[in-house]
Amino acid sequence: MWLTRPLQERSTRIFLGVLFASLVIVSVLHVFMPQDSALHVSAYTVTLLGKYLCYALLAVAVDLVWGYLGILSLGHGAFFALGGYAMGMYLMRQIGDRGVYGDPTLPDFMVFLNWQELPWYWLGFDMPWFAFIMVLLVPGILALVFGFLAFRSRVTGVYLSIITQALTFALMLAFFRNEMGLGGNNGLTDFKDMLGFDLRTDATRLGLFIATGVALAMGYVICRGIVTSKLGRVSIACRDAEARTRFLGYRVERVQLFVFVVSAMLAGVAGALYVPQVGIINPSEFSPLFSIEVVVWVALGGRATLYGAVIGAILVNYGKTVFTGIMPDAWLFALGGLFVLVTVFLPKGIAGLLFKPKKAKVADNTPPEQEATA
Amino acid sequence: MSINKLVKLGLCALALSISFNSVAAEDPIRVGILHSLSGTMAISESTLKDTMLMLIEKQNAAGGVLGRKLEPVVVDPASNWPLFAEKARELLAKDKVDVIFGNWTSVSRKSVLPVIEELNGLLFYPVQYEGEESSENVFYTGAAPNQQALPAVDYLMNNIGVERWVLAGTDYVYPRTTNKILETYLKDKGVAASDIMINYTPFGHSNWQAIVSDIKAFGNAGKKTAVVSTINGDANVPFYRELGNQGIDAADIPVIAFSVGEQELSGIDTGPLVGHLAAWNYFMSVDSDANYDFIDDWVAYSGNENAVTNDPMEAHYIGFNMYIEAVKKAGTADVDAVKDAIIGVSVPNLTGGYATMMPNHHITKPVLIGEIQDNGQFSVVWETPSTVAGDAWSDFLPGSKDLISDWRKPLFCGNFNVVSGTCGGQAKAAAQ
Amino acid sequence: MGISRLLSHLLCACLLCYAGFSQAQVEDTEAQKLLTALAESSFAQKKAVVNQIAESGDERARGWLESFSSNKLARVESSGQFIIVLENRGRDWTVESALTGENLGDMSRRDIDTVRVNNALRNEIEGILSVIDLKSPDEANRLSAARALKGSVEGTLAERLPELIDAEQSMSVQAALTEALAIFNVEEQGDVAAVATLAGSLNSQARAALQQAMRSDNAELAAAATDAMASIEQKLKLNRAAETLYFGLSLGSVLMLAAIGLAITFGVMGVINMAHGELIMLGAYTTWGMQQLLPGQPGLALILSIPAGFLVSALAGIAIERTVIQHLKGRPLETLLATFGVSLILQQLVRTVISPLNRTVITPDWMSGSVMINEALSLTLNRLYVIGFALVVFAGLMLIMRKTRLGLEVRAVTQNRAMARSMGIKATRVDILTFALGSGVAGLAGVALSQITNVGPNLGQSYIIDSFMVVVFGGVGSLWGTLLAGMTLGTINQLLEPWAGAVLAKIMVLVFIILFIQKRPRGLFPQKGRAAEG
Amino acid sequence: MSILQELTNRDQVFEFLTPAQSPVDVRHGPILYLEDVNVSFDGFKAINNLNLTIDDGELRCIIGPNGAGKTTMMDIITGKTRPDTGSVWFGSRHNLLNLSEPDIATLGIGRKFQKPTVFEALTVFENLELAMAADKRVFPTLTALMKPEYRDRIDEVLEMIGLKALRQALAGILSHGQKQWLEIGMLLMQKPRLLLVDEPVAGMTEQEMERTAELLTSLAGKQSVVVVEHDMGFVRSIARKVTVLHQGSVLAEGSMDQVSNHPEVIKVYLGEEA
Repeated sequence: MWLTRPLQERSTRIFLGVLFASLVIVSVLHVFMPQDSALHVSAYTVTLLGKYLCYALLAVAVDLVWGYLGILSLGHGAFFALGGYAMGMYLMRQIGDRGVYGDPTLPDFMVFLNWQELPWYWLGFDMPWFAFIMVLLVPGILALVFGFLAFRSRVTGVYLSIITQALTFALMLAFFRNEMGLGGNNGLTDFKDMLGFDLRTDATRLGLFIATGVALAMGYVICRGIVTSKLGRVSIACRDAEARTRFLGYRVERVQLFVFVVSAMLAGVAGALYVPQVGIINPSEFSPLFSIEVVVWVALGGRATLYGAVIGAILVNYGKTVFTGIMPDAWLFALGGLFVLVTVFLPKGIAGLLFKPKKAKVADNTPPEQEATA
Repeated sequence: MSINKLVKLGLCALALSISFNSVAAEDPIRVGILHSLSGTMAISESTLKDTMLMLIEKQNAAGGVLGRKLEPVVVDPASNWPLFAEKARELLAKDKVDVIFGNWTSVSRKSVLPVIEELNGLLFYPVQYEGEESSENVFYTGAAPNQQALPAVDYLMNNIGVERWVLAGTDYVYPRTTNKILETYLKDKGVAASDIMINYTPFGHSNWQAIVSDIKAFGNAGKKTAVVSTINGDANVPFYRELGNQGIDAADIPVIAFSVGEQELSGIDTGPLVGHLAAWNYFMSVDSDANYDFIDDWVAYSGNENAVTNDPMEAHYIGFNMYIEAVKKAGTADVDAVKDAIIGVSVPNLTGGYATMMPNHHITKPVLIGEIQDNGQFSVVWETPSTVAGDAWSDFLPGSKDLISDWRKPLFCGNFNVVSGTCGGQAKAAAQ
Repeated sequence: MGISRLLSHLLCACLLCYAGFSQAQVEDTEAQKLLTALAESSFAQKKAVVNQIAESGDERARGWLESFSSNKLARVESSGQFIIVLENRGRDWTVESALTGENLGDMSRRDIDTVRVNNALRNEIEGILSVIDLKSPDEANRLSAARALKGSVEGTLAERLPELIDAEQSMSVQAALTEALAIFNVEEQGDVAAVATLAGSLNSQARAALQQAMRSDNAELAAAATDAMASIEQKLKLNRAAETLYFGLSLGSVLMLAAIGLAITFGVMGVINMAHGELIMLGAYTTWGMQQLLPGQPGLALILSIPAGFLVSALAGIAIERTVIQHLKGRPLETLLATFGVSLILQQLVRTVISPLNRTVITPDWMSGSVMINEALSLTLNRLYVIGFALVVFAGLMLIMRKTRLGLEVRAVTQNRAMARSMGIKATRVDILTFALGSGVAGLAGVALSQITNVGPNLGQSYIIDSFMVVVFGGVGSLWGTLLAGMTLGTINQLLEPWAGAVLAKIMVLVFIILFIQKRPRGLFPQKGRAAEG
Repeated sequence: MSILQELTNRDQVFEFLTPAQSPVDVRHGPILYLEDVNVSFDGFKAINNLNLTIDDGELRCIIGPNGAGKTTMMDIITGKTRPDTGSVWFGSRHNLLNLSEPDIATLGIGRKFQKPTVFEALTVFENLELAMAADKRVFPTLTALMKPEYRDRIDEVLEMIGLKALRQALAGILSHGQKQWLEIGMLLMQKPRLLLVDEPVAGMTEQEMERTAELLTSLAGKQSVVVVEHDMGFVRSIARKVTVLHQGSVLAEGSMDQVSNHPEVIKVYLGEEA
């Protein structure tokens, strides 16, 4: 079975091991260490780590399409944000009459811009199951439609990158409009609770953190599963010699579409977990710059090695947290410099430092039964 | 296996390094400064950071407060709204600051609000805003709509005789709300719907040709017309340029702006703009010694002979002094004590009067109307006879006309509904 | 307006002034009294005082009124002496005495009370001065004065207008005055004959007058006014259409200008230069720098900054090419990431080195304002220049590409790098030059944009995406494509804007591009070559 | 398509049945049939009223000077290029002009490019695995498992193309000749009814050529093979029937000897050499 195959791989086992280990460590340090102890992990840190893990999942999704399919999507921020909005809408409905105006159905921003009733697309979002399905469907369907058009007409390379950018840019403008009924520039915020848990308690935070960790693990395994399956090898084939793959009888556009949609859904999940932890979702998540940044995380960690994406995402964002604190005026230099140096001098990223690239490739792409000989 | 080690190390390092420096120094009063130093908002916010540093320096030179020095903690939320929330949490949870001065945009305020309330911090918010908010932990030293928009419209109506109105704004919550309020207000004053034109544009909109020519056409209907502009930041330069070039002159169609101050003007060639208006609670050109001293300090601090001051800077000036007074009054920097102490505190503002903190956490301000001059300054042409108290909930929005806010015991409610006599959602939320 | 009341005095007074006579000196105590009144009375009363000053016939009156209306008339707090402020920037102002005109050097702002003025008074003064100007020997003055009179004529003036009209030599001034009179007649007298004069006039006051006439109970007048309006509406529609087209073209030329540099680097070298926007920004800042170097001559500075902007950006481009891009040969997508990093650095560099604030770039007089085709249609000068500039730049690039050795080599490299190499073309050299060229053009775009929008650290960001859209829509590496794409997108945008609103229009354009790319994945003018392989 | 797979599995068992059973209807003899095909690239006529018939199981060599339209012809057959006019039939049932590249490939037309293209990031084994005839839709591919019989099949081909030792090497590191072989191997894995082989021996040593010759001739009969080649020696060694293309249309056709004595051909070739 393609999903269980990765579990027999060494790299995956190590990855999952490290991930769950750190989940446990953090939780323990958070719960059992006394507040004043140097080893205590504060709720602030837990949320921070949770955020990193969301980004990591997003990065994995991007690496899946860029690393293994050769599609450089500059629009994955859009799928991330859509997932986030779906979750955000659920959380808004959960506020109920605890908004400042005490209106049982309408969110605050609708009340003071005097909307009369809830727009149709808000219906159903008071039911968690519906919202959670939407978290997958909305980005999935967008990716399906967009991908179908793009891949069918064989838009590739730079062109694809740029129209994905156009896509997310258009969405950003659209969501900025207050007529959209999604909070405009302010977006959705001031969430109270989720599935009955108060979002402002540390316990909930820890829970979300762990949930994110698990989601990341699952996302990673799914991607690994695809990558190590024959389909994974086909997508590499599409990446390197599209025409050849066609002459072998594969429908390249369908392969691309499938992987693209899966990736979009993963991004959506990442967004959905991101929102309750940072407490706000607004159109700036659609900003093309964000999407590009995500790609850079992947490049930094190492393209076409999924764990590389995770490392990249965590390192860059950790760096951001530190630098914006200690050198506010200069951190953009650091970030920009990092991007340049990595792409120019470190094409294989950090993962490339860890392994000799060739070995990494073989290890990545051989089906398990050749593992021994690899 | 090497990833194994690396990642483990990485994660531990991360966990530790964050938790280690979360040991806060006790002695000085720590003042968090939460203004974007990079990204799109840096334009406006970075000067506010410097203003705060200047004020703190001055206060320390004067011996601090309660014998304790003040220690600024600067972070950069980089014009990224979720990052604002994260940084606010960092300031309160990690750096253990006693008070935060910060934010500019509404969205950034909305994003930090839950954090401030959860961790029971203090936030002084220095920018004119849309109102419709009152938090136990936030003090609004900028203007509420009734301290800027409404008097401005009155001025145009009564002193200029404007009958036809263009409400042009950037498409976000502040202009939306302000324009909603103005629309109702104007209609109450008997302005016909056909005499009101509302237009929204995206952030940083640069192609104003069509809109300006529409305004021109709208203004050519024979009635005296004015533009009430809630256009934000970067979009203003091309807007005014276009106005100038299409020959819309303040004499025919005056534009009154709520978001254009000295600082914005410093980036515009004001030649063609002479006579256009702005409504603020402070202008650099105000003729008062307090103001002249403040300008001298600012010029000295920034080392730039032509450095300009503006309304949000005054707001910080007032907010900071109020905080100091409150701390003195309470005899401690403890948040709850300061929160109670600060209500009713009065400090001098820069326009020669006094600002008082109201029970709804808004302050009293004079409203000034200024005309743009060719030297990038405003000359005050009108001001309210006395100061106006900020109104958290507008009387011109159906949702909020019955709401009042009073953070004194026993009422202690941010949105008390005078009709139903109940305290709205916030208290329930707090009760949860 | 008090115009009428004054008119007689004024006309003779000015006749005298212009004739060069100096009239009986008014005692300065008199002047002091007037000015004090001006300084101390409320805005309402000031109006009267202004008129007194005008009537006083004092030859300094004009100077006073002008400096008063431009906020330059002030009083020394301590001595109560009246002064005219010559330079009012900074904390110390240079002033001269209002009465004697002697220069009093610098004075601290603290000691100066400016005499407050507002728009109403400005109007008043403008009116008064314009009446004076009706007698000015300079035709331009008379014309503007006459135009200003439209809709602000009053009884007494109306009586005198006919003789003024006869006395007037210039046709245009005459026409303007006649129209002004006609407006008055229609509004006040309900004079049907006058309606004929207004028929076809595009002046807004005239329209207002006619609309009022249409509502009048005098059937004949109403009828006449109605057909007059009808003809006007027709004209207006046409003008409106022409205007929209102009807007479209000017937006288009801006887009084209911003994108065409990209079309070169992107098309020829397949480099996705995310720092392109920042190169534009550098061009704009160069303009600002130039104006700082040449204070007082914004025009000259602007012209000089055309070559300067090109150079600066071109050099920056070369630096980028040498340090970053040359290491990324044949990895177009990686160049995107690296140059993105570069753009971040450049932005922050400008923020820290220059300032996070926008910089003022002055528009020279010959570029500000607009050319009036007719009273309903006037083309803004700055954009007119930008359109022209864009076309010149385009033509220039065309020449370089078609007629020069470099162009030949560039095209050769685009078609087939290896082949070009083997024919002894130094591909690297070509790369450097091409990138420098593209960057330089970006710099030119910056110079132009400095006349339209903000000069600030975010300037680049706001154009980079549009630029990419234009290039992709036009077909990578095809200059004609870029030109056409820019213009098309610009016009579409402007056509949509009136009924869709600015935001929706932009969104629609983006969606349109996305769909278009599905139909023609290689853009309007597809091109074979490295970039085309993506 | 699963039917096809079943059939292709079946014809592994009794090969003599395949012609009758195959979906490709070759009862009327020809397996490939081009009629009055015209293609022009902005003005230049690459293919000019080309008529060509390949019989089932035939081994056909196509020669012709550069620009004769050999590669373009292959592009048309495999669906890469659409002709302006004319008709192209695979057997007497399938009109190739209505089919996409993957369809044509799955119908049983395999193609080897002039410049050998293999998946360099994948191992030799994986290259063959991907080429293997199987259900090539997305989900079956995702869940596909490496069955022993597949591996045997792959090993068998590896044996044929003499890359057994390199099965785990990345295709990227193979020599030019080896890549040619690998690509031919991939063709074999596809089990096509018709192989289009573009310059198979370019950059091969003498003995490599011989082996290629053997391989191709051994294929003929079971499958139809069309070889485009410049190397006259090689053509002579395998050719039964030769077609000479010139300026996009057939100049001459027949046995090597007939063709090489054909005056036109001599003019075209020798005329150039002289």
